Amino acid sequence: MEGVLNQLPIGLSIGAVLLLIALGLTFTFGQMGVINMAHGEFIMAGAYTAYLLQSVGFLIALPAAFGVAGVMGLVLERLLIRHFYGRPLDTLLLTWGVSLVLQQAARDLFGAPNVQVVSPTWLRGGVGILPYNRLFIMALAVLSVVAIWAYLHRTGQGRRMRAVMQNRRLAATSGINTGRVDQVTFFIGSGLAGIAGVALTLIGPVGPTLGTYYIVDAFLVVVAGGLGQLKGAVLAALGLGLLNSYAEFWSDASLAKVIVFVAIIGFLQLRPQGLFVLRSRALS
Amino acid sequence: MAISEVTVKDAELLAIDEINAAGGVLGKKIEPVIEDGASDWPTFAEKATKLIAQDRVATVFGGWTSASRKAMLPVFEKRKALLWYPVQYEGLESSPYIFYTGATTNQQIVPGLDYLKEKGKKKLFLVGSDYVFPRTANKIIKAYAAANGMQILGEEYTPLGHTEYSTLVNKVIEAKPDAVFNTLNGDSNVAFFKQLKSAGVTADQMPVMSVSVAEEEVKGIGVDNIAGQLVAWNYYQTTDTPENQKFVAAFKAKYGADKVTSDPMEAGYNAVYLWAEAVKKAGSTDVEAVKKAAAGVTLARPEGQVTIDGDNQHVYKTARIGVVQPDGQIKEVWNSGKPIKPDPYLKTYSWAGGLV
Amino acid sequence: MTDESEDVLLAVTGLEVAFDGFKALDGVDLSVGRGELRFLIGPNGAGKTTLIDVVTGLTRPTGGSVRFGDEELVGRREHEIVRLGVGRTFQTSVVFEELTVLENLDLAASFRRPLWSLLRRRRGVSEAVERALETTGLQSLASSRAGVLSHGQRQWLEIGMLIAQEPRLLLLDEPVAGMAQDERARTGELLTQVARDHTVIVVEHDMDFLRRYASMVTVLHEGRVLMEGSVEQVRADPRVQEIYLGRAREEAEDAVR
Amino acid sequence: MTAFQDSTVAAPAEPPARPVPAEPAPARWTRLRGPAVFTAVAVLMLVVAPLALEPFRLGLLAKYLCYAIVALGIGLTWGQGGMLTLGQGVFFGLGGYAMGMYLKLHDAGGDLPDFMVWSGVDHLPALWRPFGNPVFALAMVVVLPVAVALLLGVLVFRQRVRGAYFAILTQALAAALVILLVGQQGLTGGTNGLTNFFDFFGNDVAADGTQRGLYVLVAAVLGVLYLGARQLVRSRFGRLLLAIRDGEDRVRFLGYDPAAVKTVTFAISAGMAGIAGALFVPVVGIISPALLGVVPSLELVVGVAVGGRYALAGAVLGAVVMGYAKTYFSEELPEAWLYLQGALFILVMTLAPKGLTGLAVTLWRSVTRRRAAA
Repeated sequence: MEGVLNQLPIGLSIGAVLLLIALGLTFTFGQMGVINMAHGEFIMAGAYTAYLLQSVGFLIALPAAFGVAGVMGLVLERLLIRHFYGRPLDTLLLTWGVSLVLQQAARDLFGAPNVQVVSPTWLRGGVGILPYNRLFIMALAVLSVVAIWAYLHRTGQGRRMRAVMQNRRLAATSGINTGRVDQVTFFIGSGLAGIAGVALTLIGPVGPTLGTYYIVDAFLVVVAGGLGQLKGAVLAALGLGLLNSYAEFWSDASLAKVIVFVAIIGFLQLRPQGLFVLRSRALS
Repeated sequence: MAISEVTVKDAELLAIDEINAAGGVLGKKIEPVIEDGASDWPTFAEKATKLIAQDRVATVFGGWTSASRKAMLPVFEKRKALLWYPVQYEGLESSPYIFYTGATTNQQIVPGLDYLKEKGKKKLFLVGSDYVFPRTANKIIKAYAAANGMQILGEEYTPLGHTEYSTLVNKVIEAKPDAVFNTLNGDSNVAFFKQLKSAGVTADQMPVMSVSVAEEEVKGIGVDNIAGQLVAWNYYQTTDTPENQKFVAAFKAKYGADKVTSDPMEAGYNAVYLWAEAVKKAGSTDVEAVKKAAAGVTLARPEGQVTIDGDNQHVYKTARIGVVQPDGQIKEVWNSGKPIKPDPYLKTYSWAGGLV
Repeated sequence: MTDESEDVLLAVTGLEVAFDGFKALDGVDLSVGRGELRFLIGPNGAGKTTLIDVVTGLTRPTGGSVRFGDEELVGRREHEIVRLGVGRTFQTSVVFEELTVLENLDLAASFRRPLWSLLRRRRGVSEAVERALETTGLQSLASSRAGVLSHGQRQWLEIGMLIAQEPRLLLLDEPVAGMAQDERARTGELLTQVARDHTVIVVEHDMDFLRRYASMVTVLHEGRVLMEGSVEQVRADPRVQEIYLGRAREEAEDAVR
Repeated sequence: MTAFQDSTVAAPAEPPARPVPAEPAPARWTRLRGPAVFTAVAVLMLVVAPLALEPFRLGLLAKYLCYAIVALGIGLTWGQGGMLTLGQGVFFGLGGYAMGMYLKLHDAGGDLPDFMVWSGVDHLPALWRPFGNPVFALAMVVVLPVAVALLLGVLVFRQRVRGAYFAILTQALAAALVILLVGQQGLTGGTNGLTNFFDFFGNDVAADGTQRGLYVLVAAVLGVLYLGARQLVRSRFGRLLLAIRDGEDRVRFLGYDPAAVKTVTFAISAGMAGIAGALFVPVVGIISPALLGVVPSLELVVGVAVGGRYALAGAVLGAVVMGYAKTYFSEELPEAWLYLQGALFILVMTLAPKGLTGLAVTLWRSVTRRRAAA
């Protein structure tokens, strides 16, 4: 019985991980329609940043990883992706190529084996079934969501971002520099992947293939949540986290993955555009 | 090449260098041709075919997962060529064209269980990646447990590459076993040990016996996450033999002082020597002649004395249980005293009767 | 087709559409007789396009009904409505640029064929397609890709595709927006020609165009029908002048710009 | 919207049966070019290659041609229909397993297949029983993938799930199927898959003669399917598919249900992938989950992109080129392979979004134009 109850916080903490890895995608995918398969490798870059900075301090790694992954995203956007707007499926293949290159680069830079990232001592221990590091990840997820919300709704730059998200053409004609907004969006979206990477060092392996373990799940969260929808992403991540937690508890890890997939297909029958949709009258 | 396959290749190349430096075999130098199976089974089969049909090599050393071996097996059997497979595996196989230089189950799993039984661990929880080796290993473990008054409290599999272990750790904690028998593979071990450790489970209360975690993996898992846990192999970098001192020194000299040696590497290193010895004995690299000559070949190797069993082409090996140390090395705490005769079908174990 | 103006082809009653609380249509009643040429005008946001969207199944109404002959259209999918005989064009013309003019028309004419019969290669040109080519005057461009057409030619191709569909009711959404003067005249002729044997509803801003080609006009304002009547009646109505005509001129100028 | 052209191989504009003044008959050379090139390629593949290549290389080529059959289907769904499917491995796998199950049962000759023995299965599962019948198994090679594609297509396309959503769902499907296959070891052979086949309809699978015969079979099947696909593309259905790719919503207002057209196309491509999977099994000697997961499915799509997605011949060419490149580079420069593969996609997607065939057409044009100008 205790096990069943324990699955609730576990589900929420799985949801928090899903949310962190998917949050950035809701912007790059949701706002810009870019299917960034290299998002997983930005997570990896964040994790390696934590590895390199572990002597300096874990908390320092968070902003640093945000910066590193964000700049990588910015470079990717400037160099390649901006030539691909309006061709979302092409961005998928393009960024897959980028992700292969980044994986091999990590292998050459840090070696093929996983590297050791020692969790900070203040994250040892826990409350009930949830270790402090899980609570930390949940707090980080909440903080990221609040920060993003505040940014979108309380700053001029964020308002411009929302405007572009809702109607790019109209935003452009009202004098918003959409190219610039795209850069900022990509920087933030990729930076969030970096933060997720730091968090993942607490619970998983840190190696060149790190990103590949999370990328499909991240996209499923975005699909279920609806494009560019903060609240959609939050609810979808928590829902999938709980579903995963209980499905695995009552069956096994393999079956849980299949159940989650079937659930998403079923869910899309009810809501083909995900939980929340931006209404639009345009004939796409 | 995936992580560990590379280091096995390095160890095999070291053996080839050493043999060539000592004059080669039959007066000829060994010339290696390297192909990458890219952790992809059909590619293993393709590359094996290329080595045999196009490069016309004398023998092939390699293979990593069971699946890679199963994919290559028909290639070697149909083309009547030789494969030396250096990894511990799930047994239940004895191909006439494969020599198995890693442990079969009675040289690794069974001694691991003997050790747990000796330590009074009666209730076990089985955790493994979802593929052939863990499933077969766990079948054997269950049969062993049934015959030895041990109890299996749970058996869980996770997909390869799985990294979310909080639910599984919750199940383990709730079941309260005396020990966990771990057949997880690769990166999953990192996530499992990190999450087990942060859930507050220590090696003292609930030790984990792993059969796929060697020196190379310890660092990636994080020494503090796995220190004190048990592993079962036939060789550690710390194994105290003169041959091993030489091997470790030579390996570090060639590839760098920070490199570690591990069981699969040593088994690969041995394979080259065993083949060379058989070729010398046969006076030819002809496959059938080598096979015939290989039976009974005995060498002192880093892990101790090894002998090829002519019947099943496996190798007599000494089982060794170790504990992971805070410096990342593994300290032996128990060994079988003498090399164990390989028994891939567990025919000599009465409790294993219903298995095959 | 004979002109039977008493015979109602399209009957819209109490139609309501809300987008996130905003009422785009607020109880619209409208009936269009068989063979009629009806113009729909109104300032931006009056609900003209929304009305067409509801009739053609693109938008689901929150209330009301749309009867087409004996059939209820609300709740049907777009292609089903087309199969009942309702065709439409869009404000921004959408033709298939990768296909030739002929192929565009041929696709429009073939939707009644069962799917499997489409797997055969097209042999020759059907009568409906030939007629559409002729009506729109696009014969010389038949084997050109639609992507190379001018803006006006595209609109004509769209109208041609509509004709090739052989619908009972045509809905045209701003067919002359963005057109040059001579193209407008050509479109007007095309329109009168089409209206001769079809029932047509045209949404249009352009007053000049309206004056020249319209007979019956319905004015929409803030999601309701403000009035109906001839062009003269509408122009003379003070409410229309107040809410619409003043602004329409600016908008028309905008559109030309 | 940028314009594209069929490749040099894939067909000039169709000649109308009844001459319409507006549609001039193409020049004789243009009309004959397609068939001429096709015949030349067919002779090269069916006659020259089996004589010129040693058995090992011919076997590899047969493998690439299996991928080319899948690519043909991707060319239809993605190139012509705009549906990016990242899960073709699923259908490839279903076809492959159907064939593998038959071969396994046939080899076992009434006993249990080898992997069931070591997986602890003591009697043949009901699911396997009908696959002992070759007719049933061969039918399943096509029926299973088509059925799954129809089901998914109806569920997904009717709800107008498309574009990126569709791509991600098919990718997740591939991931889910792999997990399912791996988890049911007693039924599927787990990660190992099905391997170690001996007899292929009375022939020794490993014999050079059988392999040569299999190569010819694969090449012939590819040729037939190519012609079929080309016919499809040129039919009204093909035009409709193209129209859906460029304006699905608009097509609805032409009175067609795009969901039906897309589902049928998806099912056709699934059937092709199933056939490819079935041929792959005797050619390569294995079918395993590793062959149908996310990465191999993506690699196939990338091959199509490299060859040129808008032309069927481009898709086929791309699959062969990528297969060859993978073998070549993994033999010659294994360390650089991931860099090269990654760089290749980036370059192709950036500089030649229409792929090699698109590039060839552009070059051809500029050459002929220059000649005309001179």
